[in-house]
Amino acid sequence: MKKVFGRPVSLTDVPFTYCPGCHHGIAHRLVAEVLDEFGVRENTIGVCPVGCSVFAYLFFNCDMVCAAHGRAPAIATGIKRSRPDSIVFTYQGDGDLASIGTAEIVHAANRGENITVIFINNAIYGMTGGQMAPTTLAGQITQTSPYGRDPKTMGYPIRVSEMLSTLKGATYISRVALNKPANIIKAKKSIKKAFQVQLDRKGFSLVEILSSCPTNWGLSPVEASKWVEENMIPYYPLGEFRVPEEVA
Amino acid sequence: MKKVFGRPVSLTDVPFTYCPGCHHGIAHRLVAEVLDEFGVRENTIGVCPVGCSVFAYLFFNCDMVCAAHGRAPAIATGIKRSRPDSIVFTYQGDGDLASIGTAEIVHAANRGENITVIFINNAIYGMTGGQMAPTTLAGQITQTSPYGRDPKTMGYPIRVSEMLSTLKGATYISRVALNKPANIIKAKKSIKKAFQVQLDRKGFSLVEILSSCPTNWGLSPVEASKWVEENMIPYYPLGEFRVPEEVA
Amino acid sequence: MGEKILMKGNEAIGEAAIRAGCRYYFGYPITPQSELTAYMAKKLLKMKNAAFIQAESEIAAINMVYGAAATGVRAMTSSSSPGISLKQEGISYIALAELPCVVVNMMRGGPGLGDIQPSQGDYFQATKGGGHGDYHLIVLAPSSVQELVDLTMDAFDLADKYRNPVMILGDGLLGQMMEAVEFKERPKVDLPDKGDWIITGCKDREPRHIVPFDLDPSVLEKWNYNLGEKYKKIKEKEVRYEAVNTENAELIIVAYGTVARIVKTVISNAKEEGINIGLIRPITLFPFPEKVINKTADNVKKFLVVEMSLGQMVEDVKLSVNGKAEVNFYGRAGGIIPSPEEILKEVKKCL
Amino acid sequence: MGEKILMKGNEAIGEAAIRAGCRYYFGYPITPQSELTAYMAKKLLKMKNAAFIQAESEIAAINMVYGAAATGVRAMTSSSSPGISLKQEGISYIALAELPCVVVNMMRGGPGLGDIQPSQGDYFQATKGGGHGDYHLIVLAPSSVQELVDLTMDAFDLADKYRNPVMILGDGLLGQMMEAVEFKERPKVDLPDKGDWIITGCKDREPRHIVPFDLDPSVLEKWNYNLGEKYKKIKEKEVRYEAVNTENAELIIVAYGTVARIVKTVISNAKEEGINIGLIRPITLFPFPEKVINKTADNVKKFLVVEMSLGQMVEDVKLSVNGKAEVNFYGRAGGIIPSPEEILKEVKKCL
Amino acid sequence: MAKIVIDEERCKGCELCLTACPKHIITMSDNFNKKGYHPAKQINPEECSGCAFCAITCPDVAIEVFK
Amino acid sequence: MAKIVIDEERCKGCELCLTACPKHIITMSDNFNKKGYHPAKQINPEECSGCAFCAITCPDVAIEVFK
Amino acid sequence: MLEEVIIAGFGGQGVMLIGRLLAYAGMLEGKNVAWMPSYGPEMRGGTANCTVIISSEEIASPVVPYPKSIIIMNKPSLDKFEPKVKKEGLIVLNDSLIKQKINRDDVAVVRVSANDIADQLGNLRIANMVILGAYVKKSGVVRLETIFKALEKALAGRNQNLIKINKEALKKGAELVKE
Amino acid sequence: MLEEVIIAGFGGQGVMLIGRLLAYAGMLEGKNVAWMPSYGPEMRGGTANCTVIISSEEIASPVVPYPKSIIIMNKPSLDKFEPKVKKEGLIVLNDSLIKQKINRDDVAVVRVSANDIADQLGNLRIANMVILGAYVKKSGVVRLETIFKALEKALAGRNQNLIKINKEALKKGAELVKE
Ligand SMILES: Cc1ncc(C[n+]2csc(CCOP(=O)(O)OP(=O)(O)O)c2C)c(N)n1
Ligand SMILES: Cc1ncc(C[n+]2csc(CCOP(=O)(O)OP(=O)(O)O)c2C)c(N)n1
Ligand code: SF4
Ligand code: SF4
Ligand code: SF4
Ligand code: SF4
Ligand code: SF4
Ligand code: SF4
Ligand SMILES: [Mg+2]
Ligand SMILES: [Mg+2]
Repeated sequence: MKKVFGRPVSLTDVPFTYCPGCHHGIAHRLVAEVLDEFGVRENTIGVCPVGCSVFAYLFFNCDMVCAAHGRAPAIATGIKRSRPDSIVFTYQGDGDLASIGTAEIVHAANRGENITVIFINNAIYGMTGGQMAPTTLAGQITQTSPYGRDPKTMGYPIRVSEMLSTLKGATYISRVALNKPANIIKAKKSIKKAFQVQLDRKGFSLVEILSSCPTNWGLSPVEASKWVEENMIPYYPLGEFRVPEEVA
Repeated sequence: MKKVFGRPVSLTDVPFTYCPGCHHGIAHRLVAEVLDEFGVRENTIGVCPVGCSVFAYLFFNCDMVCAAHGRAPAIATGIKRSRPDSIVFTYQGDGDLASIGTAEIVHAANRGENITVIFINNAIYGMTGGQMAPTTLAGQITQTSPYGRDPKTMGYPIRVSEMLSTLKGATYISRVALNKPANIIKAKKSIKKAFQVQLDRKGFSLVEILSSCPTNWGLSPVEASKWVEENMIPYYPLGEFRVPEEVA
Repeated sequence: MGEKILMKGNEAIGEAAIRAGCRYYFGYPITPQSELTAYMAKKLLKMKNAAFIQAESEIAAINMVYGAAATGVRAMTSSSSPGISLKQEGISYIALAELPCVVVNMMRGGPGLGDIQPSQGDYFQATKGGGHGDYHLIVLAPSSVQELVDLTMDAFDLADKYRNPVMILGDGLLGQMMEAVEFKERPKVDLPDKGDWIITGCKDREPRHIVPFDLDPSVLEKWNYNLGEKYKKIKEKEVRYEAVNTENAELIIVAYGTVARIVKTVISNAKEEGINIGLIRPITLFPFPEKVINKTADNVKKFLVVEMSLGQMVEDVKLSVNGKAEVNFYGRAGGIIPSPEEILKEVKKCL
Repeated sequence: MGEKILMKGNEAIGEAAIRAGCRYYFGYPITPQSELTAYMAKKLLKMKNAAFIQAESEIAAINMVYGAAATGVRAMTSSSSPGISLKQEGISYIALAELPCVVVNMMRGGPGLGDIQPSQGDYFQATKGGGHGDYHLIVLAPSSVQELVDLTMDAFDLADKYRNPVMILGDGLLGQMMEAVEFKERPKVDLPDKGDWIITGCKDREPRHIVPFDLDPSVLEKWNYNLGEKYKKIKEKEVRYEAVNTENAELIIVAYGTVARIVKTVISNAKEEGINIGLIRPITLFPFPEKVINKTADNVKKFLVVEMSLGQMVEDVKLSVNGKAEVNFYGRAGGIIPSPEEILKEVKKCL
Repeated sequence: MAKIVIDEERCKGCELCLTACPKHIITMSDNFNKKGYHPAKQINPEECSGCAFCAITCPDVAIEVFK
Repeated sequence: MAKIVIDEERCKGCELCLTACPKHIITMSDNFNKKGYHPAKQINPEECSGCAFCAITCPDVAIEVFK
Repeated sequence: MLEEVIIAGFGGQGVMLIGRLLAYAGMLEGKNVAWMPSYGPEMRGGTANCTVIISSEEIASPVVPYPKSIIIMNKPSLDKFEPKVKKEGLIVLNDSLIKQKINRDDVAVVRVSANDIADQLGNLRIANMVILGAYVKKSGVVRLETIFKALEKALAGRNQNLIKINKEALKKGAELVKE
Repeated sequence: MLEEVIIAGFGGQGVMLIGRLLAYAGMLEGKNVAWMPSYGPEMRGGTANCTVIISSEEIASPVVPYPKSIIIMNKPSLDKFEPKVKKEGLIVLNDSLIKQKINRDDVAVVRVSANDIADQLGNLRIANMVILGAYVKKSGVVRLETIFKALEKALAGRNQNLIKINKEALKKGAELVKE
């Protein structure tokens, strides 16, 4: 018998600090597998955000920089412009990317920065204990929407992929989920395409990953995965929003 | 004979400080006419940006606040939330709104803030002497794109109205131009609709106004108006992008 | 009122603000002050003529405060160190616009992302002006949950009185700890009427402008001088401090906030060892209690400044002492709270 | 080289940076420094292995610098007062991450939007830390276009030597004026190799991290102490100042940048009236030339600090003098440049 | 019957009204105004239809129309 | 023939593998691991198809699959 | 009087809550009180602790490096805090989860099978109340009745049954401590 | 030697350029020079001015409240700067646009019909060169040939004709000044 599934080399041995059942771990592994498969780990520079994945530098087995909250795309831009041959990716949460970092992601996408963005949409601020994210669903209860998100005063959840897809510089944009094996397999393919776009120097790529936060949703991991299916996917349709011809 | 066209009451007597032929003046007048027609001047609070129209407070005959660069939507939000019965508008340039103020405009729109945004897209930073704006056309020469805007490294010009139209909270979004009488008449109608939306408490409204900057484009006013027609309108299609049913 | 309630510092600030009439809160979550944001959400979202917004960023939040304050309402924002850095431009605008508002900074270890433990590393930023230009905040430094309550209420009054932004400079420990607090009946204070400057729509009057710029430098200079006059008045009238055991002390410790509490333990521990030391605790960091320190330096020849930083307030102490006495410093950094034991050791070194 | 060129200050900084090997510039336009941004666009967009980006904001710009500096290249950003306020969070991150880079602030009148005339109102922000936490920039204060050139080049060396952000603190006047400059052949300086910390991909080595935080406060404290040690070394080794006519002077003016130039006119005007005054011009504002001022105060009993602000550097002068001499202050605010005449009048008042 | 009145001192000589007028009855004056611009002036006023195209195009609100 | 190996110390007892396994042959152990979680364990290993659904679903990369 | 106690355990074991109850009770009895949590993401999965100070004087330093008492719900917490207890101090620990011996002979030790008792009472989540009951009885720092009052306040509006079972647990814990 | 001159006019009249040429020429002749513009949005439509200092010593203050000379291209600038010229100073003004009398009798005045001459030369935009020529001749602060050199540098790569016509204008201006 030979090993058909194991830990990718692009992950360190350090156990994840994420809560039990948190999809951050799955997302990490998929990115690491893709780095392995392209053989680019030693030429990769990752940028971690401020959020639960601020510790990602402990887990990814490559050079990593930690960004100020929301600014990962700007930092990645600085890195990529000075090292255009390196593979550069950011890993960002929905507070980080879609709230405080709105300007940075919009303009990195618009400039067509040749970087890859892994965007974890878990409809909440995980790290700070469960406040409303721009992607929090209507009616969802959080620390800062204690009576449920009221779209009238707090806005509707932002569909980031759709918004960024209006920008010409965004070459590859897709939305995936991690709530069940079939979706995880699709997510991996999408992440791979995103990095392929970068390797081909075709411009900006982003994969929005619908992800769970059992802890702050107040659900068990299994319930949380179900919640992704039943509540998030209907509002956030999965699929590819922008695809360059050759990758499609 | 009676006066069929004159200075609206919602403009002060102060002569505009804008350059000869600059469309900012037309935009000012249209907004003022709409305020007159709705009879809301005395209940209106305007927010001027940093940009050539930083002096708008001298021209609009109503209460005005000057914002920090890009933050007018946040300031307008603070005003509107504490005075929901006042009419609140911002007046912003493309550097102000689409560059440094990206996060603020996206989230004000997404929250469906019940304010009206007058967005002057003149494809340049006027005030600071002609640097590239996010809306500068491909190939356009500016102080910071001295060899022409190269979309590969500087991105394509952002179509703000299209981007914001992906947000559910944005109730009314349109793009108009001021380069000839027919367009000016349409622009006025559109601005009126935008304020109507606010009066009806239906949420966020924005009118993107294609506008000239003869000075920094290095063109005569007449040439500049032509440039709007020949270069801007083809890239920035005029029309309504989001319309609430009742206003449509 | 009068009843004691056990409350977390962060929540106590929120409750105090609401009781002080603040109905407009704009903030962005950050540890260790998030409970304040959550508290305001819970309360204000249920009130009429009130607004709670989780802003898209600290920058948006301070600018929402700017807008709300311009209309005359009591408005507040809060954050912790990195978030406060982001507010500097906005604060500078508000200072020149002379809008009253309250900004809370529950400091954490820095610089950078730092950590989330209590710190006093933002003293310079708060007192000298982290933003650009000549301006000052009124800076209040509570050292207990009760004082968080009292000073938060005072903050709104001071802000209105001087049309100046006021900062509550606390730290993670004060924000996170619970103590019994009382929301006392407060004497009515006479505050200037806002009716002649607020932005409300120009019905029955000339239009007004809140415009924190003037391209004519001679006008801008005049505004600056006016601000300078205001700060002078604040320095004359609003200095607050607590003096403990300063008579006949061999050495005076100067400390504020959390550290000052610890120093009180040090004083009694020292007394047990026969060492007589005192404490001057600035309650207002701007205006700084310069005079009392200067006067004390006539009698006491040794000062020890203790801070949870590498040494920031120590400069103001030195400026106050002006060479008349020895000023020593002991600091812990990055979120470490000094223990009474180590401070006492430091005291002995100085003696 | 060696040839004299007539250049605007802003452009001279750009040219000096490029000659110092800076190929990565990230900025956002603002008066009165926009010519620098435009210059970098003109030059860098034509160079290989170089990048010019007009960032979406000052915040994005400083973070692009952060990213580029992490890879070991020489990177720079520039702005003027309000824009520099927006960079404070980023600067604080860079300081803890110990990344070398250069930040230019061509100060204008503040606070708020202020105006666009020359000012020195950001001294506190630059020297005390406008961002959160305990950190310091190395702050260089040129007072001529030639010095803009020389100090810009030095700035990159100092940044690399200490792995510390360096700020060029100029003002609108220096940025806008033209003077003849020479780009001198510079002696090679020995700078530490960056090979052991930069982020380049982990080929043939262990992965590296640039992570400006550690949630364990004892680790973060250690980092802070290391920074403290570094600043101490900088204070010992890198102080620069110019002393003019300090021997036998009745009074010493302390002034930097644009004001120091004007003071030189004052000195000769005073001499004509038989008044003998001197000038100490700090060239490094951090580290501040504390020792020379302290020593001078042994002989000269009167100091006058002149600033284009309401009084900021005056605090550092007082701290240096430490009570040994009288320290007076004269300041103009909001973008007004003091004239030689009014300064001389002030001098006479002090005598 | 229609009439326009151009405020010469507000006019900045941009010529936009000139191009806007369907009757081609606006031209530029040879005189300078106080700001140093050649202001617009109407010729053949009897041809004016009062359509106000000139006025709505004027960035400086320098034209009034009477009908 | 297929086999999985669960690293009990990495496991956080989230039960996601349990719901992912099409053969329903993963269950939770009664024991605690060092972190205080009940780790997953396989039952009826002979039924395992080696499909790796469990492994790709595990957020803590605690499962290896052999075939 | 001055009591300084640290209460420590796993994230979900309710150590913060019993700390708050204790502080609340102290307040109800007219004492000065302070409650100080450890905080931050380390809570996640890891251990949590809080400090409670009850004093008849003004409370100066809220930071207690060397507590008089500790209430310990899991093993890692014992390892961390055992060496720090003051001489003649008190250790109350959860015997259900901590089997190891106490190495100190200068402190009083109370072992409470909190989980087991809670289990018997039908709700594992009230193990914290059991141990609090024991501590209160042993230390005498506040009266058990005051804790009840605090509990009623804290759970006001909740299910009456919940309050009842919590009181039950507190009592059970107290009873375990020999007079 | 020390010359401090302010050059002022409308936005498009090229006052900044002749200031730079003058400074450049000063530098070519081995002097210390400084050129200092007024700046900001007031330029738009309004007036613009710059200060040029040429000195054999190090230049201290670059701010010149009371210039020795002024070159004035329009009326508002004259109103602004006439009172500030030092005693025994020099006013060179554009006679084509400024009809008013000079009220000072303690300064030298040169009136140049710069626009008219430029018009005659076929290019209204070189009125600035005409007036610069007159100023250089009158003040003697640099030689006209050095200005030519500066001009060649400044317009290097441009149309030779342009350089020629500019020189023409400079000469014409110089010729107007009686020895
Ligand atoms: C400037 C600044 N503001 C706020 C914070 C506090 N903060 C840390 S993480 C975070 C949000 C985390 O949410 P998200 O980005 O969705 O990531 P998640 O934890 O959900 O993966 C916030 C607000 C900060 N560190 N810096
Ligand atoms: C924080 C900050 N950054 C930069 C500036 C400088 N600035 C003033 S206006 C402006 C841009 C103006 O362009 P735009 O918004 O397009 O308005 P326009 O003048 O074209 O109407 C800039 C960058 C500033 N005042 N504040
Ligand atoms: S808080 Fe939420 S997002 Fe963060 S690690 Fe836990 S489950 Fe994951
Ligand atoms: S610079 Fe451009 S936008 Fe500004 S006033 Fe002049 S023409 Fe208008
Ligand atoms: S009103 Fe119409 S016809 Fe008359 S001048 Fe104006 S544009 Fe021409
Ligand atoms: S459009 Fe107005 S400003 Fe322009 S030329 Fe006509 S009247 Fe004058
Ligand atoms: S490999 Fe497939 S069948 Fe085997 S345990 Fe895992 S999920 Fe079940
Ligand atoms: S999915 Fe992984 S962590 Fe979760 S129970 Fe299964 S083996 Fe354990
Ligand atoms: Mg999230
Ligand atoms: Mg613009």
